[in-house]
Amino acid sequence: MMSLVSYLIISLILFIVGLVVMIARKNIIAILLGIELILNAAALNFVAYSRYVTNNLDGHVFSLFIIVIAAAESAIGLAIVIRFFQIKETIHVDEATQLRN
Amino acid sequence: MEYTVGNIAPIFLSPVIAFVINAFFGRKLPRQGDWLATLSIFISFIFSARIFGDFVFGTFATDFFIHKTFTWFDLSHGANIWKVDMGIYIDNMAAIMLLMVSGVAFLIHLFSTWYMDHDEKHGRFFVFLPLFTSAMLGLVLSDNLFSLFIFWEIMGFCSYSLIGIYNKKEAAGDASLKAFMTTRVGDVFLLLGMVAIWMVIGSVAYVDIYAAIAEGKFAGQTVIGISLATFAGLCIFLGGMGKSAQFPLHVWLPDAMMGPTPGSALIHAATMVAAGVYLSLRMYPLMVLGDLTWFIAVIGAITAFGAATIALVQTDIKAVLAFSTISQLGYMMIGVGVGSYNAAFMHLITHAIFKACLFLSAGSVIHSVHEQEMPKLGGLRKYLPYTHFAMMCCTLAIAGIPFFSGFVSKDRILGDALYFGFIAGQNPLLAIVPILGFAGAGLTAFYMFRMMFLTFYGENRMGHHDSHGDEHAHGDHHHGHDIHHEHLDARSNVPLLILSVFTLGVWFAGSLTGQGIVKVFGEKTEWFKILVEAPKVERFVKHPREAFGSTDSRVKAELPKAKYDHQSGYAGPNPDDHKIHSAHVVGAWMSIVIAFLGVFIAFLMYIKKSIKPLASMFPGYTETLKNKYYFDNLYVDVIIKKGLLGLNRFLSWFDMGIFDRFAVDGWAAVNRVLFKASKWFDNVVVDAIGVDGTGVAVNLFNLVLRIVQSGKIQFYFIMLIVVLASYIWTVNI
Amino acid sequence: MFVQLLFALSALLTVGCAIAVAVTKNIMHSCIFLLGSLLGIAGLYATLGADFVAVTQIMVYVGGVVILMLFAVMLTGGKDFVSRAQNLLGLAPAMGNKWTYAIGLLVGLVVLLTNVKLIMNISKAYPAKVFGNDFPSTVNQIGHLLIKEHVLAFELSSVLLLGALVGAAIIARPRKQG
Amino acid sequence: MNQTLVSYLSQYEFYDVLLAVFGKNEGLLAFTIYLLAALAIVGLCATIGGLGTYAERKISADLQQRMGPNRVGPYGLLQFLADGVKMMTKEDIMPFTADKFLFYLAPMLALIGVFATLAVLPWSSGFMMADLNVGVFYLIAISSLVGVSVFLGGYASNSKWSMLGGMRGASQIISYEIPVTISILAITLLSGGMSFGTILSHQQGTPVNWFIFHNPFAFVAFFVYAIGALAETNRAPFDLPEAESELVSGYHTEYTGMRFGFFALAEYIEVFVVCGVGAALFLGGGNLPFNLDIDIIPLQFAQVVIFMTKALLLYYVVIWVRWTLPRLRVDQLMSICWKYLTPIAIVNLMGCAIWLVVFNGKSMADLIFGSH
Repeated sequence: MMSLVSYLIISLILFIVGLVVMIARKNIIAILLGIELILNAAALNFVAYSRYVTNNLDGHVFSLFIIVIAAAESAIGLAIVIRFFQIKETIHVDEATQLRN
Repeated sequence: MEYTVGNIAPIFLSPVIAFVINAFFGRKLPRQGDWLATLSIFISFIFSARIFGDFVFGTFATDFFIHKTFTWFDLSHGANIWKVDMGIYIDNMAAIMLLMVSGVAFLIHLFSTWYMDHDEKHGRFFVFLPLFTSAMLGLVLSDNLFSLFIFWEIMGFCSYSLIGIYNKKEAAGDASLKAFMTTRVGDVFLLLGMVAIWMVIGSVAYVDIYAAIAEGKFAGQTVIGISLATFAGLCIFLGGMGKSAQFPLHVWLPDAMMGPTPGSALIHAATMVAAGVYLSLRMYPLMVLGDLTWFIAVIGAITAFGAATIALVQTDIKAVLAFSTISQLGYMMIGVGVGSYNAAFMHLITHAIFKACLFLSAGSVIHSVHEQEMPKLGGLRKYLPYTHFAMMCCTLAIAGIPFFSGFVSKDRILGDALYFGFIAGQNPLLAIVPILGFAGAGLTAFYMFRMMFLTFYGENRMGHHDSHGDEHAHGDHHHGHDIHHEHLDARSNVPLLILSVFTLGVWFAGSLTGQGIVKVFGEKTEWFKILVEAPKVERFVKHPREAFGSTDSRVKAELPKAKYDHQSGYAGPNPDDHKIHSAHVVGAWMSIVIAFLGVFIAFLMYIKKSIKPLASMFPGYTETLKNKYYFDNLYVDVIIKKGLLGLNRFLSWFDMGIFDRFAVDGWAAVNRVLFKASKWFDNVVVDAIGVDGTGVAVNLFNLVLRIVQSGKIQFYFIMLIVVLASYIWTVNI
Repeated sequence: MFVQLLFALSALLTVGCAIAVAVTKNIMHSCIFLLGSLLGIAGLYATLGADFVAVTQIMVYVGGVVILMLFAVMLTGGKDFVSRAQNLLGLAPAMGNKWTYAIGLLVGLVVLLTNVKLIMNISKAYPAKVFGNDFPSTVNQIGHLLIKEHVLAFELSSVLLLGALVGAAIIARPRKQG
Repeated sequence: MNQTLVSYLSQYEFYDVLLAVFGKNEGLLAFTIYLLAALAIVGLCATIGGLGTYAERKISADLQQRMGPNRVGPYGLLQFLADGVKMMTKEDIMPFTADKFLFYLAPMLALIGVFATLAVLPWSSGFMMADLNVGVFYLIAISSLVGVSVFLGGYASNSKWSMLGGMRGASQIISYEIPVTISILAITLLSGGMSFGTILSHQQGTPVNWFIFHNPFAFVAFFVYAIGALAETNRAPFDLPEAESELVSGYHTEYTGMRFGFFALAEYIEVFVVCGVGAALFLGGGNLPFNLDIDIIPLQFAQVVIFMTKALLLYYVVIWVRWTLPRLRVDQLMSICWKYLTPIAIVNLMGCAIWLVVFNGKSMADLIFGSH
């Protein structure tokens, strides 16, 4: 049951779900949720390959960096969301059109 | 005999720490931190004294040195060595220099705590003074030109700050700027010289330079047609000229007395001006290789004589001292030039001591009577007995009276100069060096005693200027009867007395007069002559380097001892030795005669008043001297106003007259024709076809792009994914 | 047995919660399901012997990111916004409608097909490996890797975190009116 | 080093007997042992939590010169059972506008977070459910679930009091996690590992070997940890999230019956857990003050007793502090965390590192009494 492919399939499902969330949702926070899912799918792949293929811990280190970057990204992203909400009173992504035209 | 970072670094670091503390917290400390600065210099003095003791009192050989390095940064890549080392280099010369600098600086600090008391710039003064001292100590400790240059520039900055410390006076600000800019001229050349050396040997450490000279790496290298050794040596010497106020670049030093007198003492006596001579001594092998010694000797002679003549007519007590400093620095340069390495360095040390004492004494006089114009002083002997004693000792020393240190060192220089000029078979024109040297010595004796007589002897003239006395801030202090009698005080005149003790010649020479004629304490007191000698460059080839942190692994018992043998007699294998000895004997008698002659004339003129001052006989020349040979005017009126402004005017004329009229206007005419053509082209081709056509094209293209460039982030995701997927499907991994 | 059990449960939690994230209409519930999914991923890490990564995952996401998102949801009201702007498919509510889901699923299908192609190759290239139940400690080795081989990335990530901290504080700071 | 409870027990003979009973099925036996141990520990902790409420009431009464509960059982000891029965039989009220899913979930999360920490709590050198390599780190990480639960409890109730309490609670918990974590990091530095087994094995012997006495920085770190832990468990004087006088009861205002009981139980157990962790990290945990070089089951129980004693003493201090000190204001709370505790904790961490380098890893006791 446990093999590289099973982890890859879980990661693929996570990735697709994250993609669907990112594309289908118009709520900026929900898009960030999708991004988290996609990042975690990638990190899971790294760790799985690290165990089943490369036999060293570089994959672990990579996924640690992914976690760090995800944390930084969500902090900045949510700060932008809050600022955006203060200005536009909405967090609908289609409302972010100030630079259009 | 452990030499580690721990017992060398405090010499340099303790004044730096005092500087940092005073700079940031000085105002909160009691007495604005002056005790801290003084204490820090005392710590340096203690550590320097230890090194001095080891080096001088029979522990090490003549040619022993400590050289410890660490890598500052290493950018080497493969075969390209690009590495800069820093380190410490202490030989006998540096050890003596360290003791002199820290000792004199300590006494000056001590004196300053009295002199600057209740001064509004008290705290600021004691910020820069330790930094200045630390920079000089660091310069002496440096093992390469690069760190020497760093400390050199720190000193330049500190002298700038100290000269201009009374920043509300415009003259002080101007003087500080002048000092800064003038020395900068020399510094640029010094940097150039360093670059030239780096080009050849890839290092600027002294030992590497010596080794390169010994290995002949400079041979055949040329820069702009002249030998590279000459070029580098000349550039470095020009740097030294700027710092040591030699002939064309001497103009900053007289103005430097705008600062407080103890600061002047530190600048003029112990530290900054000595740096140039010290550098020339360090680079002596390079000067010899570059055949520059005659040039150095001539510059030194001109400076020594010229400055002495200017000093004849100065009325400000500090100005006399300032010009005498320039003159004495000239003697040191003569010493370097004529190959009397040891005497030049001895003169540096002796001069540092007696000139520091002279400046401090002048400071004592000024602080006591608030007057520095000599014609308004006089008869201060009975008010300021200790100051008078100290100043008299130093004046005797500088005048070259036997038994005093100035006689010993200056006479050796002059003796070598005599040999150099007349006997060595050089170009006969170089006889100018000893002639100017001896003439300058006579003038030195004269003007120094003139200063003494005007200041301390005769009747008191303090009462004669009541009419304009109120101009001074301390109006009630300068009446003659208000001068308080001087008392022995640890801070005000004990430093002077300590310094005046060391104006005796026996400390430096083995005999009373330094000629080996009357030997006092045996051969061992001729330490100076034995220990200090020009570096033997062959010794430095392939000399191993010691890591900075390592302790000295050599056992004391195995170190070669300095031999106090009979080197002082001029009876070596050199056939010229006999001639040198004769020259020295002749020189000694000549300088004694000349010195006494100078003193005697001064006595007749200013005490007996049997000879009228010569000024009235040569009014034109006196005027020239008063204006310092018009050097300031030369620089300002001729070089800057005529030269630079003239160039400026020429350029502006060229710009407005030639360039503007022909090039610009002509070009405009050409353009007018082109304009007609291009207007037609623009209207027909560009506008109709290009612009409107492009607009239409863009509009069409836009229809497509507008759909893609929707600004919707999700649409971009979709595009991204589709492109990636199609890539993966096509490449068929 | 434990590992298989843990794998099954974690996989179930991960996938189930992830799908719940996608289908829930309430953003708050989405956040909580995300939390579940991330915990599940931590469990998967544990089955892979990556104890340090697993705990870091819990630490950062549960202790930090999810709470941050909950805060953000609450500060923005958590309402179901509808855009006033016209777009290609008409008005879309913030949590999506059938059109947006249709497009998303379409793209997901593309990705699925693409990746299935890749995974087929991988399953041939790397046959299944069987590991025992012994999980050597990874903490020491990760520590060595972080400060030796990957030290530059490590330091850069510290700078990145500092930048993110300061940047987030500055961006979200309420400005003075006028 | 023993990795788990099962691997510890497997060195004894009765394990083989048990294995034979289970038909050589190691997995099933391990599962059974874990199940029993988990039930025992959860039961024990639930009892401790329940007794905690009793102790709190009794001690507060003592401090205020009252009698306290004294009706149910001897000295009122069974009061907590009576309270529990009362809670279970009360009506379970759900506010009409509440978010039902989250309202159900929040108390569960609180209990899950707290019980998950029990897996690594070092009762003794042998009786640890699992001596993870990342033990302390795991404990910090998993206990942050409580912060989520507090926030969700506040949000789901859809009430202003609850909302404020939840926000305060979440921000307080994630803020105070920082000084606590950094203090624990200092101990990790001293012991060279994050597992409780490693940490405890460095503190064997007399109290001078405890990490609190290892160096002055560790001494300060203990107090930083204690203050931060108080705040992380929302205990007075940091009980802003449930401040009775301001927010009625904070995030669990709208909770009744057993859901409220879950929150209360979680809080009391968490207090016990942080006290136990403090005892294990700084005060030597269950280490006996002598080294017998033998490992038998009764000694393990002695260790459990010692560990419990230390933890319960700290527990007493926590209650004592609650009934002695007044509550802080919100701004004071945040400024204590960010302006005082965090810098102090960072300085402690660096100080410990410098100490290790300078004194070559020796503790103050080693320096005074000579290294052994």
